[in-house]
Amino acid sequence: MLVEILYNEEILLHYYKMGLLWSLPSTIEAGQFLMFRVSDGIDPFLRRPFGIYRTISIERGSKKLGGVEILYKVVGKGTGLMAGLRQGHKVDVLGPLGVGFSGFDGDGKLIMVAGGVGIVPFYLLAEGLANKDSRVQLLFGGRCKDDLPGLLDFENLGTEIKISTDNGELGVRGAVTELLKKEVSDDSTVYACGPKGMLKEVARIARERGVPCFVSLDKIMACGMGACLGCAVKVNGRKSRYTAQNLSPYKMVCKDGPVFDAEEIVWKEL
Amino acid sequence: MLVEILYNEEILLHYYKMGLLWSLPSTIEAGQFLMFRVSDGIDPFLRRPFGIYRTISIERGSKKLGGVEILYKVVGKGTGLMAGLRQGHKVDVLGPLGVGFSGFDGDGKLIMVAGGVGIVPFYLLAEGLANKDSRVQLLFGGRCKDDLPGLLDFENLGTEIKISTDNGELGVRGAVTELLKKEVSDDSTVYACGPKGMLKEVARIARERGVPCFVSLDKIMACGMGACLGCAVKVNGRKSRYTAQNLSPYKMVCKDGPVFDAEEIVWKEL
Amino acid sequence: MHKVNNNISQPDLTVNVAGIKLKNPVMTASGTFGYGEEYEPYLDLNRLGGIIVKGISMEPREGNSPPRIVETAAGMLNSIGLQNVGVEVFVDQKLPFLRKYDTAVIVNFFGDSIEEYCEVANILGAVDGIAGLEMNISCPNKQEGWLEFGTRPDLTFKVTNAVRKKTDLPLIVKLSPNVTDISTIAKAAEDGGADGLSLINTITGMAVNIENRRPMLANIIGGLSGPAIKPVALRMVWQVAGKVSLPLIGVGGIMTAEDAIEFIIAGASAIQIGTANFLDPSVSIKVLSGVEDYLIKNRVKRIDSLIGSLET
Amino acid sequence: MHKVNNNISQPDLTVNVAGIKLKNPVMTASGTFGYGEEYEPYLDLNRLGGIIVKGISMEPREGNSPPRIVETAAGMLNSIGLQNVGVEVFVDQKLPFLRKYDTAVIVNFFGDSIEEYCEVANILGAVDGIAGLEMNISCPNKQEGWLEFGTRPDLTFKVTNAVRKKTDLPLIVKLSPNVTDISTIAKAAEDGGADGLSLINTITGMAVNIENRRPMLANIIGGLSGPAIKPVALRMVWQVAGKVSLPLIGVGGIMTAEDAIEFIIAGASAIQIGTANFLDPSVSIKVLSGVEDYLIKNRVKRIDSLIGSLET
Ligand SMILES: Cc1cc2nc3c(=O)[nH]c(=O)nc-3n(C[C@H](O)[C@H](O)[C@H](O)COP(=O)(O)OP(=O)(O)OC[C@H]3O[C@@H](n4cnc5c(N)ncnc54)[C@H](O)[C@@H]3O)c2cc1C
Ligand SMILES: Cc1cc2nc3c(=O)[nH]c(=O)nc-3n(C[C@H](O)[C@H](O)[C@H](O)COP(=O)(O)OP(=O)(O)OC[C@H]3O[C@@H](n4cnc5c(N)ncnc54)[C@H](O)[C@@H]3O)c2cc1C
Ligand SMILES: Cc1cc2nc3c(=O)[nH]c(=O)nc-3n(C[C@H](O)[C@H](O)[C@H](O)COP(=O)(O)O)c2cc1C
Ligand SMILES: Cc1cc2nc3c(=O)[nH]c(=O)nc-3n(C[C@H](O)[C@H](O)[C@H](O)COP(=O)(O)O)c2cc1C
Ligand code: FES
Ligand code: FES
Repeated sequence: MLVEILYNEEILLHYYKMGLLWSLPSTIEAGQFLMFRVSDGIDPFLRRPFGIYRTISIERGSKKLGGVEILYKVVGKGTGLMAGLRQGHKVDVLGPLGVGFSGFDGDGKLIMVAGGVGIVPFYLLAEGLANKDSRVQLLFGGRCKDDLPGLLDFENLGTEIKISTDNGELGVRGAVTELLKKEVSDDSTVYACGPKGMLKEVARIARERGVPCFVSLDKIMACGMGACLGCAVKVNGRKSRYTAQNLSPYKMVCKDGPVFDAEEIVWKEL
Repeated sequence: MLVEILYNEEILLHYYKMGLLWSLPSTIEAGQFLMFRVSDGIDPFLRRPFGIYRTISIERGSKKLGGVEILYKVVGKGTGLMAGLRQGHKVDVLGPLGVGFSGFDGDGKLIMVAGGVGIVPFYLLAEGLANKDSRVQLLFGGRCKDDLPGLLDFENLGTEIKISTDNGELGVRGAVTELLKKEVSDDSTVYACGPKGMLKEVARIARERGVPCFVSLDKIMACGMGACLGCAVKVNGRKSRYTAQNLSPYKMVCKDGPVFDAEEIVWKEL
Repeated sequence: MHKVNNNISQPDLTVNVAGIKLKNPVMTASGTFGYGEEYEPYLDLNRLGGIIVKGISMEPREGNSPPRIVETAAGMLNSIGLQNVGVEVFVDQKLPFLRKYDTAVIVNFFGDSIEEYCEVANILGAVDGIAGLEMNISCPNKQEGWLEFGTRPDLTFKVTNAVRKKTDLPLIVKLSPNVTDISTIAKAAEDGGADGLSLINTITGMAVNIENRRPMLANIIGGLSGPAIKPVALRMVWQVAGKVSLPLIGVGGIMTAEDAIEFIIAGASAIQIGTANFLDPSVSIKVLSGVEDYLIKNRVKRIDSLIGSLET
Repeated sequence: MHKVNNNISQPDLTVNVAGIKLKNPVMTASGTFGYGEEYEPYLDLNRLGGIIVKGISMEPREGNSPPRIVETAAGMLNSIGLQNVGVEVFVDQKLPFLRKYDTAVIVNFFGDSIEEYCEVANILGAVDGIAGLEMNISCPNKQEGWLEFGTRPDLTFKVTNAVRKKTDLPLIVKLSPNVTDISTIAKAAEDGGADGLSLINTITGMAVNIENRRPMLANIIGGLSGPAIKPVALRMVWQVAGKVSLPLIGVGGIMTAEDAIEFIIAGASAIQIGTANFLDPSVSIKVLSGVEDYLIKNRVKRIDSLIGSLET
């Protein structure tokens, strides 16, 4: 699907927000993603997955049009090219894809743990819960204060936020998982997105405390729709012999995820 | 060599002029070319050769800087990408490369025969001869009046120009080679650049009339400097056994050319 | 057969490949199009000449440990490890969806012994809604020290010949490109009783993570696919076209109609689109209409007359 | 040997390949760097670990009819057809230029019979300024129905063994990737007396012009090079590293320092840069400094310790 770039701005060093003129169904789940074709040609070759940060709406003439905002970090060739794209340019996107966060039923406290660009799936969620009377808390960790993209957006929503930075520039010094240890209580549900090491530790803490935990995983993807079987992640409790229910020891991050129940993941093989 | 794009403008449908901030030696020959890397990545893969249309000079602050102008036609992926490049962008070029036109010694009449974008090597030449008292004539053929890029530049130089178009929109209707048949005289030297069919016919006419003829050839190139032996063209009068003078039945368009004495080329194998 | 609409005659795109009549030569390649259902939202499956499903074995297979894919220049490496649901689940749960479409369903299958190949072929032969079988012989043979069947003419002959006796379905053998002499293998498949040949499967390759000095794929080695391998696939189609009289199906790096036409001119009766589906899920339909445009522009009335028309 | 400058220790880049001491592992590949002189304006040839010249035969060769090259996805096909000036002109006119540099000159050579290989090696062995020979065995053998030497272990052994007896120069055999089992060929070269192996040469491929339905190359088939083939080259280096004890030189699709390091980790003692020279004539120097940066960043003191360090 070809959609127009509405804006593409650097919000922090290496972090960008891109607006796309693209109306998505309102049923979109926090944690779903799109597959972005970064080049018209074949270099780089594969599409790149990006979470949907939020939906936006713009006016064009008398019309009100729907849009999508993504928030991305420049880490390599593909994101580097994305950063150079300009307003008005058309880009090829597929989505929304995958299964988002859904384990929190409104009871107790929802703790969202984000590491750096792992903040992305949480905006839609925080927005959806902002005017409900659920208890929602964002624990946001970064290397430094410039590694906390979108922070202002959450402040504007009125989300309760606790921050940690590796260098102590903002919030407490240390890992965001240290915050989690303090904040987690027996009625918590934990959602997490961020680097692998962080997710592992979050899952460990949640297991230790016996609270539900859901994580959004990052795997290299080719198709994004469960066809290539490339983005496999090993899951527990599945026999190596498939049954008629078609169980396999692997699930696909693109189709069965990217959000999984932390208990399901075989963490040592991730 | 990374050089800055000064401008990149469509001058006619599919035809562009690009200015590059690049000081070349003043010894540059008409017909020499540069190798342009159209993409920072590898798609398309090879560099593309373009003739040097003219040198320009620009002022930046108090400095006078040298530049080069190329004139190109969008025919495929590489030139399509070039058309999208903007002022200020840096591009990677190599050159000047090859051997240009040099057979005309000032005696008699120089006839330059150009087909479409084949006009490129002739501007430097016409410019260099403009204030001398050599007799110079440009025969310029195109499919239609919009297929005569740079025509105005030559008019400004005061070059004597005769035009032909396939559809008769401008000048005489028909092939530029028909013009040549009329204009060529015993004291002519013929220079030609354009499609293969045109060059063959030009060479045939020149041979028939017994006048010197030099042509600029177009071959797919990889290295542009005589190293890959990819742009070979079969030449006459060379034994298949090399001699100590290192003669080969092939010459390289990039290094021995792109301009060749028409008599040297084995036309039926071109 | 030729429909004529107001002077413009629609070219005849039908091809007959290995006894399977396809409404057009554009198919999707095994392992890159799931079981069809994954792509259903993105294109009208009815327009495809054929769908070749992910390789099926007797028993379900787990596949390899991740990471299983890595991007390369103009391509990718995969070591999926032939993960699949097994023939039983395929027939019960995947085939019914595909039967709804008027598109040839070709089932790609494999085994790690001749017996397993035969068993799967035998089961599939008794099932409705399958137009043909594509036998993947790029598979290690446990009886021969895990050497791939498709790398040796004798093993290729043996497995083809054995499977031939077990099924009346059109049998297409899919060749491995990782061989010195593709024609000899092709000939062995022909002698073994194949009705057609698909070529090529992926080329074996590798990538290294220089940060941790480990292979990018858990399996170390994977299969290279995408535009990177197109020249090799095309060369093999052309080489084999000159040596066997079987219909050929070209696959390897096809991204555009132009690519597809190159294969047809070189000798392929039909083509498959693999990795390109990942970049654009509806690419197969675009390739199809591009092929049609080419035929119209070049006044080719029947695609048949383009097959193997290379002038050398 | 280790120079220490103000706490920052420069890594030791020297490698010993096949008895040739190189000041660094970055060389330029045969056929892509002419005879060195073409690139002299673009880089300091003294900085290169080695220069491998265009393949030389006994007699001069015309090469194939044009067109000889065509662009492909992430690569190119060439069918230069081994055009070269012949050993006599090479020694008289090309070598003197190269002798001026303090860079190992390795002469790539070939023949269409074992006798021709031996003759060329014999002549080159008596000449000053040559650090070693690289024997291209991707060459058709007129005594064996124009089958390529490098596609059969027996022919590989024979030609290596025969040439071995004719020269005391370090002998590197350059393998063809167009084979089922690269290790067996590598072993044959080792048994024949090679001092080292270069891998890989180009992969055979093809392209078709769909406008005139003719091959893009007059020779129909050409050799694929460039980033497209890197995964295949890397895989072969790794496979061979496990099977022979000879030093390996990796070549195929190297464009960057990262690519070069992948090859070294996979088992290459040195690398060659081929097609990348066409995109950037000074790429070899950039690769070299990138390798140096990597070593410094990763605190690797000697590049030797990186060779074959892949953890599997
Ligand atoms: C479900 C999902 C959602 C994501 N959401 C976001 C987001 O909202 N914002 C954001 O900045 N990043 C997000 N990412 C990560 C993002 O996809 C990568 O950073 C991006 O693909 C890197 O591309 P590159 O070409 O710049 O980097 P490269 O130089 O190609 O690689 C850098 C790293 O990116 C990863 N990567 C490369 N290609 C792919 C691919 N095809 N699929 C997955 N990972 C790849 C590799 O692991 C590699 O280590 C998400 C990833 C997944 C799987
Ligand atoms: C010495 C020389 C000077 C030239 N000067 C000019 C000029 O001043 N202005 C101008 O518009 N064009 C010039 N050309 C032609 C120009 O190089 C091609 O039009 C351009 O390379 C096409 O690139 P593309 O990617 O747009 O087209 P593609 O789609 O890649 O190909 C279109 C055609 O361009 C040719 N081509 C593609 N790649 C190369 C290559 N690496 N080397 C040579 N030809 C190639 C092919 O023959 C092909 O048929 C010159 C060519 C040569 C050899
Ligand atoms: C992710 C992936 C999975 C594949 N799985 C199979 C398979 O199960 N059976 C098979 O015969 N080929 C399989 N292939 C090979 C493709 O069908 C095709 O032959 C190959 O990818 C070359 O075509 P392409 O370049 O168009 O992708 C697979 C390829 C990919 C990329
Ligand atoms: C134009 C060209 C000419 C070549 N000539 C030779 C040659 O004469 N001898 C040889 O052994 N290899 C030759 N090669 C192969 C290269 O040396 C190298 O093995 C191959 O191109 C793969 O490396 P690359 O991908 O870095 O180019 C040639 C390659 C190219 C592109
Ligand atoms: S990316 Fe293809 S199955 Fe997930
Ligand atoms: S382009 Fe390489 S020799 Fe001319």
